[in-house]
Amino acid sequence: MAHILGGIATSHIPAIGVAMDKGLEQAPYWKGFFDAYPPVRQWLYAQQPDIAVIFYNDHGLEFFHDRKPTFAIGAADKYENADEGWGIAEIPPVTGETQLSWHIINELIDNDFDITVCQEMKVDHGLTVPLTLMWPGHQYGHIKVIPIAINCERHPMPKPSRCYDLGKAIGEAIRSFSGDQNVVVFGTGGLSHQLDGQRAGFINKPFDLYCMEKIVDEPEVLTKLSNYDLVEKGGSQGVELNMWLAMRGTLQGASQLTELHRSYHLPISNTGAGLQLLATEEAVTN
Amino acid sequence: MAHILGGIATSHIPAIGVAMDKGLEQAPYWKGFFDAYPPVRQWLYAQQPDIAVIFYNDHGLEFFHDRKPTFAIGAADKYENADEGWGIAEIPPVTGETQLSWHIINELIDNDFDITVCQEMKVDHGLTVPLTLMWPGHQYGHIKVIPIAINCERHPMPKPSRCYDLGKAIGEAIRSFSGDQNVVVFGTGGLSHQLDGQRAGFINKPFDLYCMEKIVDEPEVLTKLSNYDLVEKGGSQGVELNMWLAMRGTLQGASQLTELHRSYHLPISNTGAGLQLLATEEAVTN
Amino acid sequence: MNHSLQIPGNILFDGPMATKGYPLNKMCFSFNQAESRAEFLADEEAYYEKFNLSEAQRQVMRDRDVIAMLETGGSIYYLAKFAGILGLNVQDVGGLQTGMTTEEFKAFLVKQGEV
Amino acid sequence: MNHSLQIPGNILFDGPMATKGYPLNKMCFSFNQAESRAEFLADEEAYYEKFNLSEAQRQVMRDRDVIAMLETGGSIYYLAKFAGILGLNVQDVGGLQTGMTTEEFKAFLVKQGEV
Ligand SMILES: [Fe+3]
Ligand SMILES: [Fe+3]
Repeated sequence: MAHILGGIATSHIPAIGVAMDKGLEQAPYWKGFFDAYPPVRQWLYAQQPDIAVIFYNDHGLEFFHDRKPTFAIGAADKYENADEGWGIAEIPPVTGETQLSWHIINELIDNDFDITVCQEMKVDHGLTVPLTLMWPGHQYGHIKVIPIAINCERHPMPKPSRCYDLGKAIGEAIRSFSGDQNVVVFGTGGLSHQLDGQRAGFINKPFDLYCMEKIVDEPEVLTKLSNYDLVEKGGSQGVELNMWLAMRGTLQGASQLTELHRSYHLPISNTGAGLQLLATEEAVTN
Repeated sequence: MAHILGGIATSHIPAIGVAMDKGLEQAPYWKGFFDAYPPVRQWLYAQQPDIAVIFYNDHGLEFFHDRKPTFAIGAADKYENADEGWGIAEIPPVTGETQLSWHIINELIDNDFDITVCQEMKVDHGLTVPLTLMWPGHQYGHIKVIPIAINCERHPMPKPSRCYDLGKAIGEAIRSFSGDQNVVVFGTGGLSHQLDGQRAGFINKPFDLYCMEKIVDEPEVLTKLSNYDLVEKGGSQGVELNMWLAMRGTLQGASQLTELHRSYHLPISNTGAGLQLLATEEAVTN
Repeated sequence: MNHSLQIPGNILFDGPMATKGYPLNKMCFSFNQAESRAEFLADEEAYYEKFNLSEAQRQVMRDRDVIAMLETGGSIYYLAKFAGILGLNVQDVGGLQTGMTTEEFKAFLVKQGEV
Repeated sequence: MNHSLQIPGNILFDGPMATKGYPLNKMCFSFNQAESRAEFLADEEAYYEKFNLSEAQRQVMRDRDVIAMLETGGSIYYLAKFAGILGLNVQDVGGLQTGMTTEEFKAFLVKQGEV
């Protein structure tokens, strides 16, 4: 069976990628943010995972309203990045994986998750920025990625409880896979922010810290929130917490969790940026 | 609240549309098939429904494997038909509806159905042939259509029980809508057929007659079948029974059902072609 | 989820808004392509016509009025691509919506960390 | 659903088959457009190259071998569009797969009603 080594939650703001391209990690604005990452990178380097399952949301690159999935999962050998409209530098393609993807897809359909399956899809900053953060210099080609996009753009959106349950079903699917790959799971985006409306710029630090506290041992508390609650407490883009909950769901059937990292920094762009690492007992401990 | 007047199940084979375009309804091959339709058309004419919810499967016109939804629902004012590759004549656009569509979409997401929402989509023969059968001469422009596409092409496919549950949730959503429109629901496709493989041409008349019997009062019996069972008993395209089950699901919370029509004719093209009409107590009886 | 509740300063992008905003958002979605951005910059009015924007939508685009764009059905995810054409970042757009200068808006963001 | 079970004469189109067949099916999906059909008919080999078919897939297409097309990952829904180009209907395709003439295949269909 395949092993889940742990879950990592991280912000995915486009400006992060731009800052890295420009080598601004130690500039005053960015230093506090980037200094949180080396311990998580070192953990990943020690673990040498084969596969990364990444929950993210598309921001209007691959999906438009003509056909907007609630949950979309990739099953391709390769995922291209592309110009998103504001001149982010394009980066090397992301390596895909199809065998575990199809296994997860079979299990999800069998458990009544009505996913859209993508054998070709462009991945945007929601997925690529976390990869670049973890493997600087775009050195992520060796890791096989299974992208899972969650609608965080147009209401109605899948409920926090549904996103958590999706994660739980994916975790069970990974643990039932006949291979013995090592898997790490990413929840990307968040935490509180609001880009649109007269309330633009809203950030809720106490709520963000509360979410990072609860997600460790009491994720069910967060799944009782509605998306309306998330918008009210976390801003209109605060619904990106749903990706963190999906990540957390994959760890639910695992052995005991150890929180190896938690940090929070604001503002990055308009956002309260969190970074968190939860390791399972499957992880190498040394 | 909106009212569901009844459900109609019908074959949707492309050759039917071609035969109607050529005026072949009374030709020896076709007469037995087409003679079943006038009573159903007359019922529809008496009922004057405002909206038709149509479960169908896309056969590779709108959806490809790049992004293949399990369940897709339309929310557009208009749906275009298009050339499907073998020269079926294009027909007038299908009229859409957005208010009830969005209400259904909200309710489905709230009930953990992970639908793909389409604000623009091309509809193929799976949807247009039934419309043309019910309103000959392409006189369907007055009826507002909500298309719901179910993956019947690539395994894994949604289970028969899931399709039935989708129908149940849509039925409840329709009955909870604040408008007072009259709705008729279509399940299209089937019954047994197999286009591909050395087993091509397989038809299972006893199984088809069994399905048409059970769907009236014991649909749960059919929902216990797996898609593997449907392929085995009904051929590789026999999974189109899932659209019949979704239709039947919408009637489940309704008052007592009356079966007003049942007929079966084979072969039409490679298929056992069924036609069935189940009316609710909301239907006009005269 | 109760869709009738309103959060002050928040324009919920839901189904009916997505119906109203479809031409506007489809136009902005096209800005993923550099050629489309160039075509827009060369002749805005022709581009509005090409995507069949409503007259109200054309006017709010001409006015560069972000709040009004949201009210005519714009989704911030696609509008952000339009902002990119104008060389505006999300802090600039935040300032435009809140009546602050970009510097005031940035200071407002920082202040929310002092809790 | 147990995916390991096989039904005789049935080539189950599942995920791994969809992975294998992707270029072939993508090519056939393009046949929804009349221009694509014309382009294929004008130069089949160039069209295989354009969609990056495997050598095995090119050969089964050249051979017009429907069963082999299915075995290299073809989905019947897209292959039907290819059959359309060749002027074949689903009874012709049924005959090709079962070793019958079209007339024999049609008679076989009729006979299944005599139960
Ligand atoms: Fe985001
Ligand atoms: Fe069909």
